[in-house]
Amino acid sequence: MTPVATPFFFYMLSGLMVVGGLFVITRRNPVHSALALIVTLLAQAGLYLMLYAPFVAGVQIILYVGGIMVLFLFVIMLVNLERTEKEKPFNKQWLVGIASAVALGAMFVGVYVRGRALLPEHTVSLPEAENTQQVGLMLYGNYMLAFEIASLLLLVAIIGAVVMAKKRI
Amino acid sequence: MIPDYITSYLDKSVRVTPGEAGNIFWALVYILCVFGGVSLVVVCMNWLERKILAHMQIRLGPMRVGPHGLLQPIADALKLILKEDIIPEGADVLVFWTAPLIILLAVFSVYCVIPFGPTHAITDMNIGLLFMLGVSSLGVLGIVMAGWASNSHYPLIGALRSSAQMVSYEVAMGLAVVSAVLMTSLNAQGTGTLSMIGIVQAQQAQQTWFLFKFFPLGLVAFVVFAIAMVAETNRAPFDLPEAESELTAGFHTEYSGLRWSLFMLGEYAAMIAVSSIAITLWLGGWMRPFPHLLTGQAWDLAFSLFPALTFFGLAGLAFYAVGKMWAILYFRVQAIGLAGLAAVFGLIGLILLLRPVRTGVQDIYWFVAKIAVFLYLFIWYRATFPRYRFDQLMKVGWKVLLPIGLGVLVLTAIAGVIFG
Amino acid sequence: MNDPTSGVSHLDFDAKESTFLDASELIINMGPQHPATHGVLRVILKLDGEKVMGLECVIGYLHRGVEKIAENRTYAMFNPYVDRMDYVAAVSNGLGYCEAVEKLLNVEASPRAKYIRVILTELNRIASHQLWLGTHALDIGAMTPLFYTFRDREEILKIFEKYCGARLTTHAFRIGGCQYETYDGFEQDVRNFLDFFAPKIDEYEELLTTNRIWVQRTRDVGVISGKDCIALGVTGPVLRASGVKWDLRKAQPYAAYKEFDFEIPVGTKGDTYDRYLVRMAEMRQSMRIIRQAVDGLPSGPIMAKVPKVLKPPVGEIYHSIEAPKGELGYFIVSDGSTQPYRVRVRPPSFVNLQALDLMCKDQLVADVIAVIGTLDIVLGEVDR
Amino acid sequence: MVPITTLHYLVVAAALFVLGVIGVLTRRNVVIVLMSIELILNAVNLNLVAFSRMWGLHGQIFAIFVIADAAAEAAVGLGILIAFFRNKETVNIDEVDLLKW
Repeated sequence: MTPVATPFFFYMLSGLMVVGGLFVITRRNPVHSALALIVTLLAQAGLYLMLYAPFVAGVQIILYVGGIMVLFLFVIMLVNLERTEKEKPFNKQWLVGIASAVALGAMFVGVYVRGRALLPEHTVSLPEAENTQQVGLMLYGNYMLAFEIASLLLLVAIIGAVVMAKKRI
Repeated sequence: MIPDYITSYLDKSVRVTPGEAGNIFWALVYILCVFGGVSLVVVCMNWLERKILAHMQIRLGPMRVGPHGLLQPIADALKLILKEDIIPEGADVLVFWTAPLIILLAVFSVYCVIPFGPTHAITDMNIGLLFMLGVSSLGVLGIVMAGWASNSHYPLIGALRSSAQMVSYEVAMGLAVVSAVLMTSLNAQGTGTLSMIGIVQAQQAQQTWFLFKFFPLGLVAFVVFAIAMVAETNRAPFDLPEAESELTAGFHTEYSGLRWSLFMLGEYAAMIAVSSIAITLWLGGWMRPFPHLLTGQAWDLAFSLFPALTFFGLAGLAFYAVGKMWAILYFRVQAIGLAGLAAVFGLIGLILLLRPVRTGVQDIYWFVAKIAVFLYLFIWYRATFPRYRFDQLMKVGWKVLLPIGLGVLVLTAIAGVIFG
Repeated sequence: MNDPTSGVSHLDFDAKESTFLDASELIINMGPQHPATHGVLRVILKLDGEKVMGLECVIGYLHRGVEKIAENRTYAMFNPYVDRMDYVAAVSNGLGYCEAVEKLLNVEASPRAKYIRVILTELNRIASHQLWLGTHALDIGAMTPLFYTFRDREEILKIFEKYCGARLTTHAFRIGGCQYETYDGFEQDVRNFLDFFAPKIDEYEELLTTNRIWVQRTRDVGVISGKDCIALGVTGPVLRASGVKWDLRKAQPYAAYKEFDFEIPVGTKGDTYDRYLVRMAEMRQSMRIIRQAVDGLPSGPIMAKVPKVLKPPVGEIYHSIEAPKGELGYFIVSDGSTQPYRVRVRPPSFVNLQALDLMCKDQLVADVIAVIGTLDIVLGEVDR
Repeated sequence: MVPITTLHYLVVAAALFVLGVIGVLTRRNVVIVLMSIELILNAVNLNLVAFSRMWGLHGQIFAIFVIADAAAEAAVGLGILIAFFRNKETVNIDEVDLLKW
């Protein structure tokens, strides 16, 4: 099925994303930041659906929202500190930071404006009904090695997280 | 008169779900039907659970409001709506308010892809199963938010327990699900599917429920899922997050009134949702029992009479109760009400005897009947089992279900290669 | 734990910023209004995550000054008050008090009275254990046994009601004998109950004894050794489950217990499951005693010769009986007047509650519930 | 209305990226810094998926790998955070100035 009312949904979802991102970096309370990030991630899953990437959207919801963000919330509650809310949320070099980040953004925009020709309106047909199958075939075909490396990376991450977070092993 | 897009979907040649057909009107109708139906079932479930539990425990349960307490859920709902909505001091109001909504949203989104019949789903997605698992995992967020925002120890511990529990059992659940998805790929093309309708159709094509596929592999996977789904919905014997005797009420201790009832609605709706996943994956979805064993006109007719018979049975039960109640003067008015209910049941039964209706509701009837069995099991567990301790629960999840799930997955793959 | 009497380390309530992670533990207040504390017990838990580092019981929410009241009442007038201490086993309380005063007065109840006392006390033991089983199982999450036990407890309460008009606070005995002669058909009622109840115990056991979750929840939970029990003064089924064969009915026989044949069930490991088994076995033994007592119920008067005005000689007496929860002792000092100079009650619940900290240490929060349940405390008795 | 092209997605991704960078550079709370990193990763993901609309599925595969990577990063980062918090009782990134504790 083709996405309906594409511009409307695009602007709505990207607006949600950007506002959510803004909230993430401006809220004092980390729980609020995390919730804003969840909104951002869900909106992004919507954008993936519009880009004919339903599998990535599903993974985004399961892994990011259901897994990583729950982990974040969990940790925020574990280190539940009222003190941090009273402190200054931004550090001393905030002005420099914002300036350099904005400069980076300006560079992006410059590149996009200048290099518009490099982005032809070229689309390939991505049949949505077979998206999952094709992704699966590619993961276990072309990207087999990368897949295995990723699994190894996750294993290392599990062990590392356990080692660091546990008081006594 | 009637716009074309309304009638076009009714065209018999179109045999897809409204979502696939891109028909927003009918999708809305289906959404309303599913939402209303699930809410109604939750209300009935409330009464049934109290009644069944009571009779298992040699007591009567609600008897006062309406005949046999039939109006009790309505009275309860009214009470909950009228109750004061208390927000604890120091609570994070915004998070506190949105938490129950998130749980509800997560649970009801799952119903988007539940196939009550080959065309009776709001929509059918290519990633249906993934969507279901993903969206139902969002429920954890609501629980964590509720526990955190209450600004109290007991809800916080309840929320931490429940999020740890749900995250761990999701793993076992996912593995069990994957082994069922593997079974869908045993066809000529060798490609499986994640679409909920596709999964049932695969069972239809392979002429078996996945429960019996590669016996006992399908059964074991189903049992793993069935245990994990009880834990996932925080029901006894895995109801630690809301362990009454330890944490008073877990994450919703501080909630009251309408918001509390939203949590309850979410919990019961989640029970129905996970039951539907289990039914779709292993119990043949909307298929009637023995669809390939007992074939032929006579059997078709016999099975198609079941919906009507069910309602006749309910009507008979109600009439029997009326007969007993009529003898007591005090219950006369209630007996009349019950007789009215019985008459309505009988009428529905009669309508279900009509041929077009009879064939039309077949799929939905069998799906709902299977759900009812699961819901009964949920109540039965609650009456029978003590509660697990937290470390034991984690042990069951990680050290028992997870290895079994992994083993079943590997064995299914091997069996698929050898026999498929 | 070499020194069980060391007690709880001081709880620091001013701990800064208590979170789950840092060195200072999380302190949780459980009760006095909590569904699993069996009344108004308040437990302050010091937790490390879910693990219990230590706990402190705060009692006194149900204090009614029973012992002080005794000093302003005559011996007979105080008798009904003792029923209100362990209200689940009121008959046992009455028995202990009456026997203590009888000892002080140097009278002995008539044989028939003694037999009636044994029957009622043992019935009460069964009722008390039933209530314990129901609430304990409910605490652990099995809700159904509660309703079964309450159904069967009703039969016992009916016998009490027929005998003395009260169901809970019976005031069944008088100093020197019994309040009432048994009603017609009392023996038959008791026999009927025994026949009715024998299969019911099997029913309870069927639900729980081999239930895997029940076993997992109770095995190795709240373990206490016999040595610790003795050091802490813990008595009753808790002590016996730890392997110490100590039952006052055998050790210091009172009433008519010398004449009956019964066994003392003991456990081996001293965990919650053993205590469950011991109490279940005790119910069966109680039935055995009741049957013997009913069969051999002698005839005769129900009251011994007791003066109208009780004026015990100057002196003091300690008498203890085996109540359902443990050793229930009465220490009475008489100054020769009609009122006791001092009455001190040694309630089993109060003493057993001391063991809570020891039994819960290094267990999980959920085990605290199980241990409180298995100690079988009644707050009326703890606070008096 | 202008039809939505790849460039639109790129601009949104760039905005998200910039927000993430600002968060990393200016916030003091380690948890929020980690979340900002997630924002950056998501901006990259959006780019990848948007390009996959143009050139085929490879972008989506890369996005999946990035998500797996993000999971690993979050787990390790939060593990470090917890170890740090246990020792110094703060989650302030300015105070992470010891190479040993």
